[in-house]
Amino acid sequence: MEPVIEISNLSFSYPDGKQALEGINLLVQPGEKIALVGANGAGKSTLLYHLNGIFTGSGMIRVNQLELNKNNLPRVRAMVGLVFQNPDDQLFSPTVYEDVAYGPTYQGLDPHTVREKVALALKAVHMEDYAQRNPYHLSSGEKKKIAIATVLSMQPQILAFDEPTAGLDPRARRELIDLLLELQQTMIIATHDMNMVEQLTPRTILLNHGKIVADGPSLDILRNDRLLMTNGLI
Amino acid sequence: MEPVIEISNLSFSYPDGKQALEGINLLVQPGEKIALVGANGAGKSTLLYHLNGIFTGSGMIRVNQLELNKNNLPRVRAMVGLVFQNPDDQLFSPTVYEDVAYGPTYQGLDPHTVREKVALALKAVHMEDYAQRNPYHLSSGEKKKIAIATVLSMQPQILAFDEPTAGLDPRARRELIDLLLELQQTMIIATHDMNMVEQLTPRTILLNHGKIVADGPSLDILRNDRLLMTNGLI
Amino acid sequence: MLFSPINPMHIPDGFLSVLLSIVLWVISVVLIGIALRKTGQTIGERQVPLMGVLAAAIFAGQMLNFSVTGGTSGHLLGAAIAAILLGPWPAVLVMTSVVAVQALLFQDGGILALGANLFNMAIIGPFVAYALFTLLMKLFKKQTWGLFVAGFVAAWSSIFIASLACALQLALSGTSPANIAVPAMGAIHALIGIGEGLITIGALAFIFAARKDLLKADANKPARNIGVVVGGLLISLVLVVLSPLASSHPDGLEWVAEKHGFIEAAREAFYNIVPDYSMPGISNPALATIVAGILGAVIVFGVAYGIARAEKRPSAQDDAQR
Amino acid sequence: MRELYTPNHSAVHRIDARVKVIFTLAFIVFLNLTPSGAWPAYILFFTWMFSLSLSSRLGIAFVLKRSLLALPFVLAALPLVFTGPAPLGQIPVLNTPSLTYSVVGFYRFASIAIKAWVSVMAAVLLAATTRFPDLLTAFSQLKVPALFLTIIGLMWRYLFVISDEVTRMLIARTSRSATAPGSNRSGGSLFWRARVTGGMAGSLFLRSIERSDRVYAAMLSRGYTGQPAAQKTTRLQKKDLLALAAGVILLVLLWLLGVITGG
Ligand SMILES: Nc1ncnc2c1ncn2[C@@H]1O[C@H](COP(=O)(O)OP(=O)(O)OP(=O)(O)O)[C@@H](O)[C@H]1O
Ligand SMILES: Nc1ncnc2c1ncn2[C@@H]1O[C@H](COP(=O)(O)OP(=O)(O)OP(=O)(O)O)[C@@H](O)[C@H]1O
Ligand SMILES: [Mg+2]
Ligand SMILES: [Mg+2]
Repeated sequence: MEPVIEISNLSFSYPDGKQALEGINLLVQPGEKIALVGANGAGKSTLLYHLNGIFTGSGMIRVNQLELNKNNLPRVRAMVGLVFQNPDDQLFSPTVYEDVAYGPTYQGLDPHTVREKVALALKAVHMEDYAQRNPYHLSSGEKKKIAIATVLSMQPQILAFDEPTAGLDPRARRELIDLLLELQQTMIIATHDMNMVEQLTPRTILLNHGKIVADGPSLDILRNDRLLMTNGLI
Repeated sequence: MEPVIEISNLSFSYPDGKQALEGINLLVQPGEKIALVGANGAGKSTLLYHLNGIFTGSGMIRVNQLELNKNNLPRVRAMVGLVFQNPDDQLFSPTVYEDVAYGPTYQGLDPHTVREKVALALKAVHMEDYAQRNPYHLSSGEKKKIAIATVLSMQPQILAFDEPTAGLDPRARRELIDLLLELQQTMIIATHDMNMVEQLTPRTILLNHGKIVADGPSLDILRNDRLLMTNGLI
Repeated sequence: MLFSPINPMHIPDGFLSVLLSIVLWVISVVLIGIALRKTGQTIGERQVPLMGVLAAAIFAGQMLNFSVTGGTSGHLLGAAIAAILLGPWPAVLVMTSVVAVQALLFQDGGILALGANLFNMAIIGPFVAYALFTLLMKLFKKQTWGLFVAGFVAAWSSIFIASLACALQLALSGTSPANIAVPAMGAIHALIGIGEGLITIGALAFIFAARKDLLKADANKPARNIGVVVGGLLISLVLVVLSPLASSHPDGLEWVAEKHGFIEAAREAFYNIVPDYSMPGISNPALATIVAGILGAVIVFGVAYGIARAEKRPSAQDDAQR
Repeated sequence: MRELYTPNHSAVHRIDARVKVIFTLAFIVFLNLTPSGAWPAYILFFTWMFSLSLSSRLGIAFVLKRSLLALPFVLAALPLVFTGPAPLGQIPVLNTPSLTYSVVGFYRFASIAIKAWVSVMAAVLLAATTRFPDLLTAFSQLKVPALFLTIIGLMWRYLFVISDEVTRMLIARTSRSATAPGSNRSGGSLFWRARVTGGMAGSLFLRSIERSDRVYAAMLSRGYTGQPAAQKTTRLQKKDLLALAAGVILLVLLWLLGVITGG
């Protein structure tokens, strides 16, 4: 099978000169669930942002054989759905419905199809009753689910999550993991939650100072104390 | 020994009518380390805010035999140091030094004493070298430590933490727990981090909808699956 | 406290004559329209979330206060800091959003009076602040303390000048005699302005320590906004001159206006629209005169702005100096 | 900080937002055009707004209380009572000289206060019965530029998030504002307090600026191009138009009544 994501030799520096990614190489097969771990500041979020072209470093990124460049951007964005760490950054519409409908509406779909997609997405996260609520007045777990729905409604083939469990209470966390286990899409999850990694993602990528220092089965990496130690994780 | 904190029959409703605490009774002995757990919205933060009189509900609170009322407020605040979940809410000065010096300066101490207290507080969190740094540019673990220093510089007998480990990477979390284990003060910690509870706080208080539903040895409560289940924790 | 403690400059409905309200609505809409166009052209869509979020921050930042004495406290209104951080035109949009939402959702200021409130707080505020800040920064060149002096002056003036405009509008509408409104509003806001100035210094100090680049970014292109600088200075000048005149010598103004044949036309035009004309404290002609004065100021400003736009190519040297 | 909108299923809530916006504006304009001292007209204006408030089921106490917001500003008009023209009245104060006041001035003052009060009632009713998103849609259909509405929409969305942040900052500051044991002095200098508050404002702005970067990224990743997405425009229904026209005609009549009876 062809890889859904292909990254070769990706490097990126922020405008202030801070080098955040250095020589990243990565192949992702369809349907894989991958964890992205590393200490604070390792470059996890920066890497996720590259997957749908919010940042563009040097090197090459291909999503579904489509090389990421200016022309392809809108199409690539439709394939990669990014869920931010803080749902408040992602929910910017006055109602839950409008937020979930934002992506499909921008895709230029007709109102009827938009409505259908929103309904499906809300159903996937068990939040059908929240359509007319104000995203602000929800609890943090609920917000997280809506943020996921905003991305699901675009039916991307690839889901990218930035620390999805941070700040949830144990049950909300449990429910979220169950939801992610159910979903069939390819998934890349940046996280500090090692228990989730064990349960959810068979493969782990370990970042340190913008470089990939390990890439393999999660259980192997999580049991390699020396590796974790030298990379600021224990 | 006399209890350092004595709460009897405390109830509190937010201005919009939402009842957040109901009939809370609590005795805390000097030097105890206590976890405050419960689902999102259970009332943990609200209870912490009562300890140094930011909110005042009905019922009685005594800190070091001093009943909490308008007249005693400034003195009680000097005894109870509150550390917020998000250190960004707490760090608002251009340098770490000034931030740690806020409490002592507000108390009207002379500059020499202020300097001493700041030095001691920074030493306690192993951040002596950071005095002239801008708190805005620190990593989240570092910020957390500075936030604790801002409270330690007031030399409170009681420390109250709101979700101290949320959002830290595993090592930063580890270091923070070690620091808290070192400190001798009485501690009340609101958290969702059950592993930390096991390691750090011998006693746990479980809240649900503003009421205390369990109060006892942490290990007993954490192993009581039915209790955790009915209170939205698993 | 004499006025609403949150923001004593938000005029509710009922206090301004309908004519004046409409005139100020028109002026505000035109200027905001210019701001929309300029912002759309020059800064790009990245600025849209920035302006929205910053508007929310300024609104919420008005909750920040510090105790002065006995229950009174200083607040931040934010026009100056917005103008310093974003430049004048985006600041106009940000402050417009703030003032409009305050009126629409929180009834802080009227709906018919919104034109006036926008003019005072969303246009005069940023313009005056930006003009003075730019000038003083030029003056102090690279001194760090210059940043803080300029910030203080800009913040204080944005409050003070806007309050003069507010007082004159009340006087023009016959709601409050000029000889009481102007000194009262002026004095109160001279004090409030100090609080604004001090907080602005604190905010600048923090931003200077953390993200110097944000303060540099805008200073690079002041020349493009020379119209705003001229306009802001003119507004300040006109209001500072007009206010004492209006409060002590309404007759003097009348004389000026009569000389220019303004008064008869104005009198006829206003007679039928201004609901009640019998204004205690100010005789009829004086009203018309002051309206004429304001209109004059606006026209002067318009001309100045037009000129500034016409010759908007600044010397490259000017740019390099910053 | 809480929004005013109160969900209810009253007739007033259901009216098209555009109709409500236009009507509210017209109501306030005509009310303010009414000359001073036109008491009968004022009573009718008030009654009208009062009954609308009743039928909105917001609770009349809520509307009345909320509408007193404009009250403090009334002080600005108070001098009219004493500086107005003759005829002058006298209020005996303890002993002579008694307080003189102008009757005309007093009427004007009372008129301003009433207009302000009823206008705020109208504004409260609009805000409390219309969801803010609907209000925004109405404005966009009334041709307010989309760029501007996007900014306001984002602002409204983040207002509550950020005001919570501010609240927490204030709480954090309060909790560290203590008095040393055995001391009575506290508070630091005025200048220092202002500076600390400024630091809070600065950090608030920085956090907001950086947040806006993330919001922008989120918008981009869902297809934002800088152009507003196509808006659905529904035409006003006939009965809405009729109701609006009838309302405005009534307002004109009321205003004429005011012109006849007023000073
Ligand atoms: N806007 C920016 N400008 C400059 N440097 C940045 C910016 N954003 C992030 N960085 C830097 O780039 C590096 C990688 O940041 P990134 O946010 O990708 O880390 P992360 O792995 O997601 O960390 P965390 O676990 O804290 O979320 C860090 O050193 C950070 O300081
Ligand atoms: N300012 C407020 N106004 C009204 N209700 C509030 C306010 N703050 C909190 N509440 C409500 O009070 C209840 C208790 O809130 P609190 O913040 O104490 O919960 P918590 O246990 O700290 O939750 P979390 O784990 O999410 O931090 C919740 O139902 C919440 O919605
Ligand atoms: Mg990250
Ligand atoms: Mg909490």
